[in-house]
Amino acid sequence: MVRRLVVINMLITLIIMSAVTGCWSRREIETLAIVSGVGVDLVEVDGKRMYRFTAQVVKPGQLAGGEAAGGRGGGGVQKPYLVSSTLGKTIWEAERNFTTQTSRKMFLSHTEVVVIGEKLAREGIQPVLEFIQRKHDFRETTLLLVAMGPADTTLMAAAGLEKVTARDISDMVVNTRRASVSFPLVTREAISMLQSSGSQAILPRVIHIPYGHKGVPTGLRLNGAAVFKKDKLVGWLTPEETRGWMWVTKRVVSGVVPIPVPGKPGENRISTEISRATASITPSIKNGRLVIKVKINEEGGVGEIPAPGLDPTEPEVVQQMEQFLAEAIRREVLAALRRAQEEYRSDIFGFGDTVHRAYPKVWKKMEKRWNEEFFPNLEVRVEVEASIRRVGMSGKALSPK
Amino acid sequence: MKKDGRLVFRKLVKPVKAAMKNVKKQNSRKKQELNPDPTGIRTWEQYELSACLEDNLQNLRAVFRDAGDFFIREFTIGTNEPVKAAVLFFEGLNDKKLVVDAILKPLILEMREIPPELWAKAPIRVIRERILCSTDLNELTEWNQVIERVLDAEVVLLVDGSPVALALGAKEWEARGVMQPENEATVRGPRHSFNETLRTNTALLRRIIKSPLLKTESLYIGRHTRTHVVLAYLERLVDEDVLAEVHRRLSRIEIDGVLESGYLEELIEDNPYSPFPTMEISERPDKVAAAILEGRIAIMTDGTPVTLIVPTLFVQFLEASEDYYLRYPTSIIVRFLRLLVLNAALLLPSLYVAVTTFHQEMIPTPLLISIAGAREGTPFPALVEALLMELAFETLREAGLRLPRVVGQAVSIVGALVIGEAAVRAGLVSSAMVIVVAFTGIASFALPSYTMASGLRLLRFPMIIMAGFLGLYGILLLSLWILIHLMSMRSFGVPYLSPISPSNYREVIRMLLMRAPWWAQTERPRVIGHQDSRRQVEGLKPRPPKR
Amino acid sequence: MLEGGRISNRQLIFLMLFTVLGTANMFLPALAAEHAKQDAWLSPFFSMLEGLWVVFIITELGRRFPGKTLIEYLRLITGPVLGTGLGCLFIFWMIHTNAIIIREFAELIVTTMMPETPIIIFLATITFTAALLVRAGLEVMGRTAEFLSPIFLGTFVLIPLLVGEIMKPENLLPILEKGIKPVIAGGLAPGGWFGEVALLGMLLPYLREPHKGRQAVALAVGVITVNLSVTGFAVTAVFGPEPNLMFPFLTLAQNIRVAEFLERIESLILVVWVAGVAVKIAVFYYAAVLATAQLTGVKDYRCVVTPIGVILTVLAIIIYDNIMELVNFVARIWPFYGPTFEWVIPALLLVVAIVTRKKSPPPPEDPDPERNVGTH
Amino acid sequence: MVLLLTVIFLALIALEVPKLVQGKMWRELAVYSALMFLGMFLSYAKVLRIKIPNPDEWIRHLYKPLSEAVFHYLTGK
Repeated sequence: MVRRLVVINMLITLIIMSAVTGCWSRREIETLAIVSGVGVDLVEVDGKRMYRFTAQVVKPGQLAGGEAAGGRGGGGVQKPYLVSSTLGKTIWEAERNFTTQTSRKMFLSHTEVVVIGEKLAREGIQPVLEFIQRKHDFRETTLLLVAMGPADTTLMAAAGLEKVTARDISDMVVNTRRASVSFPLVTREAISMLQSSGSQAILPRVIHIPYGHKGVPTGLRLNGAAVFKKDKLVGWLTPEETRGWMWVTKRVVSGVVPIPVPGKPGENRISTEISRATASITPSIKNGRLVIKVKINEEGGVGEIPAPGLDPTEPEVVQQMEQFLAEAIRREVLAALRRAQEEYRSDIFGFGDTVHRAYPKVWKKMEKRWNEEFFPNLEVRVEVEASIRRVGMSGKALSPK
Repeated sequence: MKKDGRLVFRKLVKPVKAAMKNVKKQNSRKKQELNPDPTGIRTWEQYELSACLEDNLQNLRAVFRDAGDFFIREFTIGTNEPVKAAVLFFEGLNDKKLVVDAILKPLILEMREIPPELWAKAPIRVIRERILCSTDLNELTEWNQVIERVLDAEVVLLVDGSPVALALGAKEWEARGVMQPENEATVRGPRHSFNETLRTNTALLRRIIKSPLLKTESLYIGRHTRTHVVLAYLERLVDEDVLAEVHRRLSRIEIDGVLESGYLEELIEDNPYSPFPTMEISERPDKVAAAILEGRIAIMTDGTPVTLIVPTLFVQFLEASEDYYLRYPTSIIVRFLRLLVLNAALLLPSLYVAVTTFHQEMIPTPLLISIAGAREGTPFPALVEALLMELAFETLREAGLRLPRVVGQAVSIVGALVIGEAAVRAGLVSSAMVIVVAFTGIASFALPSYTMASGLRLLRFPMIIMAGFLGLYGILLLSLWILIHLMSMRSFGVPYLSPISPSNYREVIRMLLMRAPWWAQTERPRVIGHQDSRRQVEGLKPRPPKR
Repeated sequence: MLEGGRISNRQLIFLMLFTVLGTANMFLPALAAEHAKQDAWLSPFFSMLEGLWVVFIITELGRRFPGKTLIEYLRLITGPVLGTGLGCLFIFWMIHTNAIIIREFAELIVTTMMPETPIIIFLATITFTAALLVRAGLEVMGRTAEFLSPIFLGTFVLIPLLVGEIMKPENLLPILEKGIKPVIAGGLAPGGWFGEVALLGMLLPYLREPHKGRQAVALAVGVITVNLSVTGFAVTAVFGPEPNLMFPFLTLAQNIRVAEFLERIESLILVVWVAGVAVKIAVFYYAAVLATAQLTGVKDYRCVVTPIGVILTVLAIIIYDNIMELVNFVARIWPFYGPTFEWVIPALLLVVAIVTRKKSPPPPEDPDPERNVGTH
Repeated sequence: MVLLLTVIFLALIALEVPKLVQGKMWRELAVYSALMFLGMFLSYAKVLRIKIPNPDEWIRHLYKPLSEAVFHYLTGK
């Protein structure tokens, strides 16, 4: 009985299917333009503000080194991707205008990075985040970056080790953890930073250096960060300051911190490698004054000692190195703090949130004027405890005789 | 049995009518009128044998006229007062030597030693008790019995002056010996399989289960074929309700002939519209014995090695008899593998279609790119491609199945390798689709039950179509419909999906997910063998000897 | 007896789980967070009270009128005329609520999975699936729920676990920042959902052990509470106190990233969820069908399945013009509309029954028809 | 669209009604027809864009004051 009903209903369904319309949400995989990276810029065209949507689309036939592609005699020298830009009054319109330039439907689900142009960032990134959040095919794990300069040139830069630039960038973002001068930030985090009144947004920065200059290598560079206030870009952090911020927000994974040589002041620096770092932020109110205590715990190892004969296993040397290390870290943190408090007046550290959690009533009074009044004058005590655990494969530093 | 017996002669009756009148004249004990029913179904049963040999033979010749293999050997029983007698049989169905040695020789040559007064009193009894050397002897008094026995390859002896016939079992005809099972091969385990002779099969079974509780009930089904069907089960273990249900369903069958157990299966199954089998089939005596030991019933049919086992649950189609012979850790892993395979055989192509045409975001980027690259330039949409490939695969399978074994292999090689490779190279189909379809095919072969695999194969096509129209949602819909269908199914009163649902978590683990080691299988599957649930004593787990 | 099948208490628990969770875990986190902010995970506990209250009322009525469904004792308590009128209202409520559920389901699928497909396809197919379940009878429904529940619950436990890595539990602080009132406000809409266990009134006579029905459903309410609370917790911990999302749970699933392979599994989760919704719709559908059959006195409830299915499908289309209206209704009106039928009227009935001392004798022990071969 | 709807309804009716008639279940048939007629009326009205009263509107109007009062008390909005 049920069986017969199923069969009849399937017939009915098929009739409806064929009668109502063709194929609805169906899209054949080969008719998709698989976008791997997106750049959004704000440009002026004929005096009008327009969004420029740049997409990097992979060409699967050239990328998939399979037989099917090879058999049909691929050119070989062609780039395996296409970068194309379109204009529109809104981002979505610009995205849709893409259809006027290419033969395939835009498919954004596999977008790995979204690069925001500097000009757009200064005007406000709310449209971009809104676009990403509302559109159902974007991943929430898409990485966000701010380009120094326009975003489209970043995507047009030649790919490095990977075949597609966007993939290159997204892998770089992950890889950069080993230096801790930049950090991966996914859309979800950016959105929650933006929505919180007690913390301001900060996005990693990407720089495209087309020409070499004074010994600086060319290519894409991933370091530093863009500081926002509300959703508007207010300035940049240098790589060191970025790490300073990362210490406080527990984002440091690894990296190299150079410290002076104990007992031998000079140009030479000992490298220490960060192996573990944690931090805690505790707000407290003493005598009606709000004080934030930041405590950073770091563990590291010695990487290279350019001081012949120095014995890193000697307790005094270790103690001194640890002191220097703590000082170096403290300096980075303070640099970041100073930038944020004095120059940008933007609470990128999320101190406001900690106050909110610990003193909800106090926070209620401060919330409105936090960034302008309270945060810049906030007393932040930074305590760093650094310890060196390992010295590597050798004992005393190599001494040529 | 008699009830069925009547049906035999529907077509024979007309030519016999004249002869019947004769019989009627002779038979004064029976007072009934000749059956006015022109089909005369009841005709034979009402009449008993005549005492006159001539009349009987005349009738028989009429009944079996134009049957060239029917033989009547008339002879004279060699007593002091010679009596006419005749043996009747179909040639080729009996052991001729036995007929000569066990019937003709003693009757013709050795009768003289019988005291005449004894002979005069009850000739048939003398023949039966003192002359014939045969283990299988029956007295017949009715016509229908005589005809039935002769047709069932027995030798019937008629003696003049006696209204009683003797039937001798001397069946022997050309038959296949007990060979290796062809469809259910195992690495470990017994190698013999049932063959077409029912007696051999029951003997094989009896050799495994040497218990007086093992019952082998006989039924005869089929108006013309009179196929011998045996219900084998263990008394006290079998569920009486199920047994009664099997009886009820078998007894209502009225059909011309039963050539294979498939006839019975379709006539007695619970859900005739379902693509899922509700009866397990096997040609392995050990598997059937195992089923019987679980309290299930085996329905064995003469003329085919394939035995039906009822009731059967869905999960039992995922078991092979070898599971219980191999060491249990291996079997457990194999069970999990089969669960995967079951899903793959049903869902893989449709999942591929759904994911590549609706949910591309689910595919990891590198895979997406390689699939997209492979599909570039192929002419068909994924849905059509999948359907075509599945059809091609089914064609190949069917071709390989029907051809002689040597050619069959060639077909699969040509089909799979050459055509597949060429199609991919020519850009007609994408290599990803070939992989998917090929794996699905292999997955469906990896299922131990061929009938279950065929059912799944059937459902694969609607599944692909649903996936092509509604993506994962379509797959889910159809799966739900199938699930609801399975949920409402029963196999001879036992819910088909038990123990999954209605659920018994311990049984799920024991029957579906795990194969418990033998020393832990202290109970039979609860849903079937609950009449006597203990299988063995506790504490059989081997231990090192205590010192 | 219109329904021959019997369900076990475990199956009842699962049916009730699906009845509430079917749509709740997709829509509720957003509704609760709207008012309760970071305390969204506390709101379900307030809704739970309402759920338990409903269970109490319904089972108390069930105790007074053993072997009778809501519709049957409705007429015993209030007399044939008023009883029939109230019965019609109840049927309307069941069908209307079911239409809302069907529409919610279809809107979610259209928004998140297949935006270009006409919504009628989803409305019709899911109604048909539910109709199959209803036709197959209560027993098959119970078994299907039993079968699907490990998958369903497993998925909804797994997701919060898989996003554990990106959770920030500090997002939940400070607790009760604005007092208890917003938390209660956040619990109002879920309360209406919890109250859907009122359908128990239609199922109670068909339990194998009706006297244990109260415990079973109370347990179900508890599990639902925990589930919703955990979901609320995970959503807040991941997205912060103001997740401006329509379907936070799905977005949560989007954020899962395990081993570079398990990504974007929200379609899979949707599929699992659809199976649950089908059961939910079937339970409502079944209640409406059974109620109609009992009110009109037909002998076989199967004859009303198709017409009610048609009405359900059409109603699901015509009641709302757009998803905003739907969300508004669910957030603002449902918390009061639902409980009217879930416990206000039943509570009044109970009071009337107690005052007028109406009771019905225990039904004759009917031999369990399913005590067939091997169902135990 | 109307045609499609008609086909579907005819199919549904053809599937169920004969059984009811055969079984002489007149009461069932009456209930079936009444409900089916309601369903068909609603669907044709929807397809032909005839305005039909929406029960949701009434419920909305009925409960709105209560809802506003309660939420105002609880959230101050």
